[in-house]
Amino acid sequence: MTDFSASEMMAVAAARMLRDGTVCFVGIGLPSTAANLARLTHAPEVVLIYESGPIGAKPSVLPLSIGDGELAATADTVVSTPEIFRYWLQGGRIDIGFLGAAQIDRFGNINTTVIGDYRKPKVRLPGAGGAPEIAAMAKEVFIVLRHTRRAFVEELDFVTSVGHGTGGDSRARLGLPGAGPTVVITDLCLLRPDPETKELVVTALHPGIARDQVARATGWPVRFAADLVVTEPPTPSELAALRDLWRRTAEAHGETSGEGS
Amino acid sequence: MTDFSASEMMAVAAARMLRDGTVCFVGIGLPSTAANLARLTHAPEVVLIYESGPIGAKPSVLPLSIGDGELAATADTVVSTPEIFRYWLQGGRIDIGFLGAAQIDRFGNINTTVIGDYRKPKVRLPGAGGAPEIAAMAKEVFIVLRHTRRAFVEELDFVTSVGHGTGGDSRARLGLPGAGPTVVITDLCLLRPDPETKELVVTALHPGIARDQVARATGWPVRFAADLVVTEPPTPSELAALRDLWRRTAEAHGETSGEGS
Amino acid sequence: MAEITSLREAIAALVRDGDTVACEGFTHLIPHAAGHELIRQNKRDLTLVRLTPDVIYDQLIGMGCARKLVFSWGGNPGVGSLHRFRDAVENGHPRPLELEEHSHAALANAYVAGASGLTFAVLRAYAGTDLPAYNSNIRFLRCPFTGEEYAAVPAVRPDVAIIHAQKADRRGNVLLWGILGVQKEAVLAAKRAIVTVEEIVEELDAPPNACVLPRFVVTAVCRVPFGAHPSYAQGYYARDNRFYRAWDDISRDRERFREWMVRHVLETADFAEYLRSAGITVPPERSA
Amino acid sequence: MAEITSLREAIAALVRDGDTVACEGFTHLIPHAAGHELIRQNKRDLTLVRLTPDVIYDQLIGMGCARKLVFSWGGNPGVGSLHRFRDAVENGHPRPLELEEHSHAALANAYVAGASGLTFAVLRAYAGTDLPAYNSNIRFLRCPFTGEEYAAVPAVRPDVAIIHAQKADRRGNVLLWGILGVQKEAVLAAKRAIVTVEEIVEELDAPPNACVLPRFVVTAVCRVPFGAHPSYAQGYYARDNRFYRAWDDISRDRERFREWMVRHVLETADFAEYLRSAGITVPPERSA
Repeated sequence: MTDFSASEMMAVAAARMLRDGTVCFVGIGLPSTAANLARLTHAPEVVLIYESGPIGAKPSVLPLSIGDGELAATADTVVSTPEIFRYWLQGGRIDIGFLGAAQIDRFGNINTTVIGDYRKPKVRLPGAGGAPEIAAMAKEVFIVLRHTRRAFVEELDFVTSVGHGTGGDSRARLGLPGAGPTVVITDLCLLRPDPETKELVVTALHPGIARDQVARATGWPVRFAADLVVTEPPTPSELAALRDLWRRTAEAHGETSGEGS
Repeated sequence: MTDFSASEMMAVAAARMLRDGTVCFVGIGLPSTAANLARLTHAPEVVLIYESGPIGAKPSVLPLSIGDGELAATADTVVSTPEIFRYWLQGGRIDIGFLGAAQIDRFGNINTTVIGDYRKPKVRLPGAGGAPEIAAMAKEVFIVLRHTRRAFVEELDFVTSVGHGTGGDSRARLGLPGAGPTVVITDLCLLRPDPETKELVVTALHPGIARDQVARATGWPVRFAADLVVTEPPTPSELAALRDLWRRTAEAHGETSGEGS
Repeated sequence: MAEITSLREAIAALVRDGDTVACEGFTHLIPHAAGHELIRQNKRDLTLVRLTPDVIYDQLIGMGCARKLVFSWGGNPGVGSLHRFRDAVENGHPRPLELEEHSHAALANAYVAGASGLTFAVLRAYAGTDLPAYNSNIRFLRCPFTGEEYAAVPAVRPDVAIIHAQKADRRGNVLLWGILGVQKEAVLAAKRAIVTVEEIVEELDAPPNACVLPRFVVTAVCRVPFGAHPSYAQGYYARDNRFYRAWDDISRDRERFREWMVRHVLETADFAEYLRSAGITVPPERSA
Repeated sequence: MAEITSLREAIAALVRDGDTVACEGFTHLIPHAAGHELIRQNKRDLTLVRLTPDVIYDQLIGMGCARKLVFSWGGNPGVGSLHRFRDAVENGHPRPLELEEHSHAALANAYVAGASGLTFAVLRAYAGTDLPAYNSNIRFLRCPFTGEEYAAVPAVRPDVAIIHAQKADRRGNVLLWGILGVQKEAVLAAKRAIVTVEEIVEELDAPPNACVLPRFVVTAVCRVPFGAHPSYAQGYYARDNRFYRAWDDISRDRERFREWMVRHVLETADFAEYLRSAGITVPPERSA
């Protein structure tokens, strides 16, 4: 077995979730890494949409920002940001919303707004961005984030984006059209909502990860599926593609100059 | 004095109303003739917007339809029809709405929908098109039409577009932002709304036209301004420009083939 | 995902009797060939939607395909009346035509709402006019911040949108340019979309921010050269103003209309044959 | 009608203390030079609006120019936090910053509403989130046709919109392309609009249906080469990712931030001098 890091396992596991040909609304960072890795491996026909406007972006390196020039230059077309949110997301054209998170709870709700009290924040996070409506409107939502006790919390400090609300049929009662989060991919495992309660349940452990490790990194008493499996490790070609992508990205973003002093 | 027709007088008189540099939303037919004549004579910087999408159209011949290719080819840009109505008209960017009409009443209200009863029409006219919101939203409205008793009626069969409503402050009470019709140009005269009652009053007779002729062609007892003037006849250069435009237009639209048999 | 297919197959597979169909085009790029195919296949009870119903809707109405028309301006642009439309409205011939009548602004906003996944559109419109008295789909609501009154109209959500465009690539991505009307909105508002195109190319070579309809919002792409005639396709051919004038004569009389339609549309196999049958030479673009 | 003027004159004439100012740009074409000029001229009590406040808003906030921020995502894209923004929100330094917080979808729709002459926007948003609890400008209303519940937000109507674009012509018509963000809407929603451009040309040579802002919606056009740095201008130069990373260090410490701003912004006359002072070489576009 090739040696690989937890980050590599997470990126590969997340990329595998994307079926070829699906239309994917991509958040920056881990989601963008996973979506582009998918496009460069098993899903060449995946359509990547970024909230800045590119539809069908095919970057050769990972964008550092949500609006890098290469996203526009390689897209089928670039529309305005209002059009992205109105015609494409709210219009119901997105199969998969691919999101990151600062905090997540057992029902896949997300906080990217604030740690502590909104009015007296301990840490002010960047805020909602496109996430609330991506989480609401995409037919399915994938969430990718590192698995830590600070991230996987018993209770969110702030609900920025709704996953399965308070569980059960809460999402439908809120009138949210999409199915909500169907998988959460971390550097330790995969979690999927229980069909009934919608509580996130660990369905796969990444190779070499113990249940206990996941339990300790989760802020609620996390459940494990009866048919818990072990994630297939990254294949050599998946790893090669990912490392190649990261190398090209570092070269591209590092080579520019312009130091602030 | 050069010889000229009533149609020529109407087109020239209407064209003169457009101040240079104004942004004008142009209806097809007589308004388009007048607006383009203005652009080709005293108002080279007038900005012509057509509801089909062209902004800053500079056609060398008169368009036969509201969406002729030359409008797009000569425009500063072409936007979608929703954008025209949303960002440009409703957004308050139009100085002058230039409209035609099938019927008009003493308050400058317009009917382009139906003659007779809506549900049992005698003549079904084309309908509203862009007119109701042009009449509502443009800062000022100019109306140009031939002066006949069938057109200038005591009561409209249908109010398609509001001019000054029932007169007085009726327009303001309806919440319509623009000033409404400030002039009506016909082949006989000019009419302007009384500052108080908003009833259309004849303020200028075209050369050679008698009061009585206007009165007979108007379906209500039309009033004449105390300071009634006679319209300046078309200058030789105005006439030359208009005739040139008509000649070029006839050549352009006649030269294409394709007969349905 | 777009399939590249014949127009006959696309209409047969995607348009059902009773459907709400929007054949959009604002003077430019009107999908006449597709309209003919609806007539050839004898589609019935259609609710037709369009801001500017012109000759092709006159033909559909005159041939009895339409049950209802949702529209904002129905005429022969630059010529005058649509006689088949008037005959249907004034005399119920060949069948009564239910009207849902709007202004351009309202109907354009209704398409935007449909494309945006909303059930209604909000706009400043209709105050003081007689239109709301005859259209129960015009309602009013208040701004929750200022209390101002606005008009509301329901979103247009056609079963099928049909448009004509200049180009598609082999994968089914569509490019149009020039006067765009509400075509993008119509396609995005619809459940299914048929696009006829002048040509199918290897690469679209679209300029930045061009109006591209990616293949995942298009159901069928059909190559039909001159498919917009007597409307025009910028970069390909000019508007056939003579045909629009000729239509005034052809359509004025019920019998003459019917004979013309039978001979040139019903008895021809496709749009190319129709053009030959009707003796039409598509005019080239005028050089500037 | 657009006047072609210096950036200094434009900011002096068109931005007043207490104004609501939207310096828009979505990663691409962010008007950094104009932001610096606001700081140099010591504009105070501004309400700043933007979907994605980044480095230039961090600078404005850190220099105490802003009273309030209307936004939907405030971070250093690809790097992390905005330290001056956080210091203002978490500690009220250098002054408290009132927040009106939205999602991108809502704020984008609010600009559209502003550009459209509406007082509010309607969208599917916010259901189940905590955002409405902290923003009284998020309300709810029902569709008058279906009864469905929708979110409503007030239109954004800035006193001044400031954007950067690639080109203007000598008459003041503006062309931009690539990632457009909400810039067109910001300009159309605003009472006054300032556009900085990379160059002023004889003819725009805009492709069909390009994003052109005609001169009658622009108040001032100012030529400022590299005026978007460290953001980028497609066709001209690349994003300076190193600067964004460097900003993390510069801005982390109150004193270091202040010294850097005084030295490079307050004590320089314009953006060209700033670039020299800060030792910045604007990176060229990467060849594909």
